[in-house]
Amino acid sequence: MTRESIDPGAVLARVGRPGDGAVAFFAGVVRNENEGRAVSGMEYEGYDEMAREELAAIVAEAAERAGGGRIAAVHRLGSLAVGEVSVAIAVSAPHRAEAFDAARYIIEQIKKRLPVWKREHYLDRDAEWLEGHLPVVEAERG
Amino acid sequence: MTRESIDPGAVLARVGRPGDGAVAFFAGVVRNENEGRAVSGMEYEGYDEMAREELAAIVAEAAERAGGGRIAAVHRLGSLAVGEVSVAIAVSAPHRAEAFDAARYIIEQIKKRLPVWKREHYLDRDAEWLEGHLPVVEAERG
Amino acid sequence: MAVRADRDRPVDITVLLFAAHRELAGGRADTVVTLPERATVDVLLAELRARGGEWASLPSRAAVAVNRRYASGDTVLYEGDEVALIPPVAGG
Amino acid sequence: MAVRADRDRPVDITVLLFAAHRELAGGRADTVVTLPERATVDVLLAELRARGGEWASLPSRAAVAVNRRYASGDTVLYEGDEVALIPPVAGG
Repeated sequence: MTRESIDPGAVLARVGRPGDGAVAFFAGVVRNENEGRAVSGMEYEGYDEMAREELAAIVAEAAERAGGGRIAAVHRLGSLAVGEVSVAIAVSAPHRAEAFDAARYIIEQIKKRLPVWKREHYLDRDAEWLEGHLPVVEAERG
Repeated sequence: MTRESIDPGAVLARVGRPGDGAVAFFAGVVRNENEGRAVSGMEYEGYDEMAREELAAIVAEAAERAGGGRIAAVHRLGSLAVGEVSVAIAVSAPHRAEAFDAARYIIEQIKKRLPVWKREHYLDRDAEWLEGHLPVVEAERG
Repeated sequence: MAVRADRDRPVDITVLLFAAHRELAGGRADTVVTLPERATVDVLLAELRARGGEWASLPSRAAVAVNRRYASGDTVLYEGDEVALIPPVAGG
Repeated sequence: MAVRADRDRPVDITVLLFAAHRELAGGRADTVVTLPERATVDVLLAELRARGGEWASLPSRAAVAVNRRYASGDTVLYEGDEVALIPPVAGG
């Protein structure tokens, strides 16, 4: 979790080992429109301490899926302009299926579980909290 | 198709539009081992002119799948050391499913169709052409 | 018997609020709820809902984290627990 | 009739060879095959296979590109076509 601008190249550079033949990467970027409305920016609010722990848990789960691959995942908080990176995930693994699968797993879990909320700001000066996902509480975690 | 070293950050920087909320990226990297043998490097040979055309065709097919996303794809030829990038693919698209799907499509099609061959060099000084995929000739392309 | 006396004491639970929930509370990032000893997350949610107005809509749209982990409704709350209402999340 | 005479002429097809196939040909990147007019890709492959030795194993493991596009066995070859044997590919 960071309030600094995310550099995708730097996130990519954090993965890769001599035995890894594949690197998969995903970045989320603030779009200039959503459902037909012109967007001027996005404000990310997070429950920082919990988000940090939850992101670490998601990464650990993904590492298991990636056969011990190396993983870097960063999520931005604060006010972002259109085109800025909100989340960046890099995974290196021996083979491509594992790398893609782990990167995809992390972004899907982030969207399901990470305690982060976003308020979209529109060019007409209106703003709205975006509809999100209600986290599912698993029995063994309660 | 290039004989120069591939910089993943530069490939990433070639995609992204104001309406794209997702960037997916894949890189293939020369591993230090394969099926238990210590690898010293990989030699990529290509049918340059055809590979260039075939890669452009694959990218065009992927662009259709990505809903008009922006795509960059580069494949290396020549002698690569362990850790060097052999292929890099970046896709930006409005949403993540399209971006992941297009990136995955490109690498799978590259492995099926791109007229490129690789000869693995081993630490014991032996070398071998790697087993590949026989391209399937579709009726309408014959 | 000091132990028995402690067990009957109500506990003050500070609830962290985020995003739309924070705005429900007039922009405040936390609110204190006094609960009976050994009250559960469900009891806490009922207390908040009992405040009426916009609060009434809370429980059906909120998950809860206790000490930074998602917790089910029957989780018992103790003095000092960090309880957070988690509105539907929208990261990424 | 000049046209009829041309139609009976054999064509020389230059075949590009890559990777393991190139090594079959002693490291040469191409080989010339003389074919009857309107011969197909399958006829070309049969001609190569008829060279014997390692060449005999070629057709079962090679795709063919004509003018830089994958082509089926019944594609007719013309003078000036760029024909390439494509061993199983291994890019990426």
